[in-house]
Amino acid sequence: MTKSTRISGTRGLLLRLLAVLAVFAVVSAACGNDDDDTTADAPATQAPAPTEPPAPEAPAPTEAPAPTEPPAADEPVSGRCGDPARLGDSINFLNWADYIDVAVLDMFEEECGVSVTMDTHVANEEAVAKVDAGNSGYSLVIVTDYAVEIMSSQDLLQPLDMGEIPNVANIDPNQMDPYYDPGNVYSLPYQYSTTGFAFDVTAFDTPPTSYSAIFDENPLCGQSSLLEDQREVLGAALVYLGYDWNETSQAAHDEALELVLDARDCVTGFDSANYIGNLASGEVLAAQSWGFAAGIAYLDNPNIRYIIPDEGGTIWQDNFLIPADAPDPYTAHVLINYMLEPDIGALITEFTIGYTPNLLVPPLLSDGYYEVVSGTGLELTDEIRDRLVWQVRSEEHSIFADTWSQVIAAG
Amino acid sequence: MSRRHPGTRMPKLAIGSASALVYVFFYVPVAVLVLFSFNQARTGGRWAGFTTDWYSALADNDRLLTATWNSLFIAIISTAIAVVLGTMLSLALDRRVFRGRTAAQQVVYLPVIAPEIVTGVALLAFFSLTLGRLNDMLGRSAQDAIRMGRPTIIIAHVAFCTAFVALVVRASLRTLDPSLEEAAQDLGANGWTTFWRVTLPAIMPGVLGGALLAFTLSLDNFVITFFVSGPGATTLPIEVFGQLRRTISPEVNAISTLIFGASTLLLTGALGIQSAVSRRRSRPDGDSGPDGAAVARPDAGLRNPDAGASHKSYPSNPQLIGGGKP
Amino acid sequence: MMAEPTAPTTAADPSSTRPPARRRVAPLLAPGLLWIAVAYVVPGLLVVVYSFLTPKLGGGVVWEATLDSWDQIVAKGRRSTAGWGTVGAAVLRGAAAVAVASVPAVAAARYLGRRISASLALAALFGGLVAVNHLASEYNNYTAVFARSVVWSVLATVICIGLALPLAVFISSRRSPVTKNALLIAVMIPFWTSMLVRTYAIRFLFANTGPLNNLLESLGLDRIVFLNTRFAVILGLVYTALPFMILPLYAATERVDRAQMEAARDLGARPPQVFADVFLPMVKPGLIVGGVMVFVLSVSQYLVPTLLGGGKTNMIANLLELQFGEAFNWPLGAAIAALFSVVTLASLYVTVGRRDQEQFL
Amino acid sequence: MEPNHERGTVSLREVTKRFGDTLAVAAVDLEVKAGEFISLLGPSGCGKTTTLRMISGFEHPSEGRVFISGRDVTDTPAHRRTVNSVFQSYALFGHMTVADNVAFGLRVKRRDKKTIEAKVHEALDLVQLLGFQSRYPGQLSGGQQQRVALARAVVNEPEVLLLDEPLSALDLKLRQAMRFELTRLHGDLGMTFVFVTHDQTEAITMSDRIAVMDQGRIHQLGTPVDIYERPASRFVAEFIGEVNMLEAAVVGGDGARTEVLLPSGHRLTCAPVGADGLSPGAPVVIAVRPQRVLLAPEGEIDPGGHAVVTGELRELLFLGDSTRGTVRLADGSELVATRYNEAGTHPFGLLRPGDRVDAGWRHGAACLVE
Repeated sequence: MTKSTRISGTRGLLLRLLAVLAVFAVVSAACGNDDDDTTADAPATQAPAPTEPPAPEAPAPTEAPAPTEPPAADEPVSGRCGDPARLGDSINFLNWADYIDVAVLDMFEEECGVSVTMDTHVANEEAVAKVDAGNSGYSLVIVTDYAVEIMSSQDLLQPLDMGEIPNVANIDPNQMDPYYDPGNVYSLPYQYSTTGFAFDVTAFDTPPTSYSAIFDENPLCGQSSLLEDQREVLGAALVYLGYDWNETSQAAHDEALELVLDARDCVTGFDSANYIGNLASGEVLAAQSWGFAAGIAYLDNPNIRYIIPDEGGTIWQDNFLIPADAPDPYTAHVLINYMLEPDIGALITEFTIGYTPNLLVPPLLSDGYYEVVSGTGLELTDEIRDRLVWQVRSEEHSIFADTWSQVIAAG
Repeated sequence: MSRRHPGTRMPKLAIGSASALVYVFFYVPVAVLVLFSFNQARTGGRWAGFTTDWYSALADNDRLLTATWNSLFIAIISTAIAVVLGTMLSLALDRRVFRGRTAAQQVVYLPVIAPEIVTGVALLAFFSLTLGRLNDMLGRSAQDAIRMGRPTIIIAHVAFCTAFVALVVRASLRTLDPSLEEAAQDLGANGWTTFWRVTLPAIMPGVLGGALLAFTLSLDNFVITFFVSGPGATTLPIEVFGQLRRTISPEVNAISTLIFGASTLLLTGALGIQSAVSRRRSRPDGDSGPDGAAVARPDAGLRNPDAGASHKSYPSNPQLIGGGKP
Repeated sequence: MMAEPTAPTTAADPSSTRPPARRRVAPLLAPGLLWIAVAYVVPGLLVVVYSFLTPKLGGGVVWEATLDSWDQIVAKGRRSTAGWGTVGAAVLRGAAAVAVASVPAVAAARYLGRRISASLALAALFGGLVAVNHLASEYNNYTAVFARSVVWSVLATVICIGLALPLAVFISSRRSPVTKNALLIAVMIPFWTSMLVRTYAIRFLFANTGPLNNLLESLGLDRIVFLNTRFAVILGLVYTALPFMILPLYAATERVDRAQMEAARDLGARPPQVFADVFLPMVKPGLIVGGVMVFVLSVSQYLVPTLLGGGKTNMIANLLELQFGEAFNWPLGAAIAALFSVVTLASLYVTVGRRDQEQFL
Repeated sequence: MEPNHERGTVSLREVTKRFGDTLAVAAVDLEVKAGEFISLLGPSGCGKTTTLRMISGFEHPSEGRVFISGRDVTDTPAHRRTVNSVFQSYALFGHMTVADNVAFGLRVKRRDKKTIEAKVHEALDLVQLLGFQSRYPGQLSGGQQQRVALARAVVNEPEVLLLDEPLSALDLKLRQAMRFELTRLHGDLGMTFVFVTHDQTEAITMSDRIAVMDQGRIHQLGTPVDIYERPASRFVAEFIGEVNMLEAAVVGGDGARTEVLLPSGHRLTCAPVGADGLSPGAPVVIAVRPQRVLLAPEGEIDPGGHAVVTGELRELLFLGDSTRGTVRLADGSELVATRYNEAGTHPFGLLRPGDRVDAGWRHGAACLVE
């Protein structure tokens, strides 16, 4: 009797510890099971989620991929999966956060038997730093234009073998041969979009057409935001002041700094993360914005409009890259080619609400997509294109960081 | 000066309500996220009706589940290692006399006082430097190179978890009667036996408290993890941070609610067991307090009024959270 | 019998140390110590080394020694829009704050029957903080961010003490150990759900269009901007760090000898006097440990200013993030980090003091 | 000298213990006989606990050797020594029941279950705690805990039982009762007890021999009677019981007696100091227990058989079982005398404060070298 008491006494303590572990074991077992189940039905259920229609009259953009789906599932692997003998079992993929319909990855896995582990980054610099650190393990990386230039200048990339990417023929020549990668040696376009100005049309008597709505006479103090991005904010300030978007002179930056610091008191914040939801919920009525983001906000709030201000905006393009030390470059080529397939491209663009560089995609996009684009004012006309510039980044642009650190220091 | 004892009730009331306020402060955000996990609206803000859809969606959300599993896996492994290392450290620092003890102490508590972001950055620099050299040395190719990921995250987490465990365990070691261990040795137990049968059970509350703290810290760490993670090692905080670009998906609220529910159940269960144990080990009203006054017992020889007084300074009361401090 | 030194605290004469104890230290100590050294000391030294190297576009460093980063920090200190006028204004504001603070301080001192000079010192400290804060908001350089981070963290620490004290007293005055543990666990549980998610919930609660402001409006009051303000950031700091104050403070409160407080009452001390002269000194170790943890946690916070400060109210970590991220200037980041660590550790060392440090460690 | 190999003896040879710069025990020599009850008596910090801990093995002597039953155990760790201790704080294992506490030592030595059960039963019987087996220490009173600690130690049948102020945490009544209990146990078990205490009454009532320690040294080792009646030093005299100390100077004497002169002018005779007396003029102290001092009106004490001094009675203090009189001598020093009260009579006759009195004691009171 004595003995049993003693043992249960100690066991009480042990039990507590074991109980902790047990529950986690259960949770983890549950995860494991789910892993097995998902692949089958994921594409169908996953796709609609992020672009759920906010109002009944807006046709769900997500219905579009449906027609392309059956062939994806049933077709022989042939053209879309490359050479099975050289294809790896798995691939590590580094992408922007929330920048692809994960159904695409599941489809690729099912169709070609390659499981894709996708990690996400929230800044180009983060991706560059990871690849730069060496042996990042990623075979495919997506970053924005200027980051391509930086990475190629640091010998971090390997040239793409266009022979393995027949779908390169589908790409819009306008989006090829960019300044950051002449001749597309290292990169191919994934999606592109612009940076401009988004606002709730009901908040303005006359919709704004200039950055003055933020920098000079902000009518929506406390209800407007700027991006948390040194280049976009200072660039906008610079063009508003009449300088070039990529201006690096100290004098221009001093002026721009003053302008931004003045504007700072009126905007609710420098925000690249929450403003989409804020625009949708009405927390913010005007915001410097990425084009695709305005479209996403539009899904929840059809009063959102997007403009490229008269002074100009930026055009930017995200790109496929293969790091020089990629573990499996061949599979990466196959995956790039796969994502350049028209049906896949459509899935991606439906999700991101960016612009597709793939000439075969536009006919496949849903009415819902076009409704969002036209409703928000995202159409990319030649007139607008003329006002767009590319962001350039080199050593002397470190002045942007210096100026920006003053903005950070200000409050 | 006249004595004044009015309002003895007043501070009590004030203390009670202030405490209630703190709990409200802690739980209102939790309540909000639980509520959102049942909200039909995808973007928060307005209530669009009750749904459990997000929980079924969660079952299909591989990314989120993988991230959750990664977080738990890393937290469990890190906590397990940290508990062992931290307890050993606290024993060494508290029970041994050696040259350089102060210096060792300062190193051990460095993670407690080192700014997180500096640590993250330093570790990134350190790992990218050493892993590169290591791969060169081992002649690893790009395919099978050693790279950042779960192991590096665990290395980092173990380091700071160890420090916190050492801190908490040392606190309970300090309140431990040193003659308890001597008694065991005196009765013929060697170092091992003494540790397993006497010291460890006695400091178990501290060890568990340290483990709890370590687990919490590891599970919720963002900054350091962010810098040292690698392919396939996305943890829940990192995944959620990525999602913030758009809006936190209701599935995140759902998994958070599940974690919240599970931990509540778990700890409540532990509490139940603990209360059963402590009830068995001591008289109903407390085994340590001054109010543990002796009840007349069927005592053959000597009866005495001093119960409780003698062991008061070394309570054996199994307190789950030993607190962070001597 | 305790006078007999049974456990000498300093490294003793080798001949008097028991050989077995000596032998067993290394295996106990080495694994943990090495682990922490590898993860903290070595990378920490690396940061110092990096601060003397050349930045590389794309992150990382070029292994060429230079003093540029340190130069830049000094230069940024000089390139400021504030002048002597600002310093004067800061002094004036500080003086005004001293004057305002000393009235209640002196009153409190008289009431408590304590020395007035101590209260005046406190008031002066408050004034100094106000002045520093003024400088911080006016000076447009790294110093400002440093000063601001420190001031806010001190504020968060003070608020945490204010919130944690009643809670610690409340918990430790429960009679049943089970209730105590239940209350303590209730403090921990929210922290098992991701802090990001909870912070997001806070954002929702405090949004301009959120429930709190809706409530204000329905009460006929004006909406208040909470988010992206200092208020929100400090609130976030408190929310994040509060448990780290509660736990050690509770541990200390638990050990308070109630008889001593009763004795003090019996000797005629008023409750506030008992609190200040008997209770506070007894829980001082807990306050120190909690204070150190809250301060360090707060001063290096990245998520809180990012999520609740909205880029408008930044702390040191944001500056670091800029250099290690967008700016691709690791050496400058490393220099800021090194300076920051030195400032943090030094301020801890100064404020906590040698004796209390021993208690902390 | 060969150490005594009899089971239960303890020998300390020139044992010294330093902690840093502090000298805790200074070259102590001590021979404890088998079966003896020996007390180490002294004030806080005198080194007695350290001495005990060197016997139990928790401290390693800086110099010197420790022998138990004739074996040199200086380098033997505590858990291999055949001694057991009762700790001041009892050091009961809070997470174990009473029975498990008592069985701990036997379990560690891997005795078989039956033996353990029988011995635990026996030990608990010995300390009158049968029926408490499944309690936890937290559920016991202080006295009961004390007895569990005793049972836990004696159940291992140690060669020597070491007790470190085991009674100090108990209240007065319980302490007195436990004294008898310990004496009884010592008688029953017949093992060597080394008992550390700062309480002279405990030491005197329980011990066969007492070692009085101060500042790391043993000042006197002897039977309680020796220690009480013939203190070897001023420290011992003052530490054990109440004592009058009178400064004096040697004026003569031989091997049998010593003549001294008090500052008050009185000449007295006391027991000899040392082997061959002292040279005249050497300062000495006379130690006289108050209860040996007679008080009588001036001139009434026979100076033949007694040493007599004269002074003024300052006060009489009724103490319940006794009365205490204080006499001031001519040089201002004071002398205390106590008498047991007997029913109906005044212990000091008709003496009243203010009276001139003789204070005297039989020749042979202790003379001490200063």
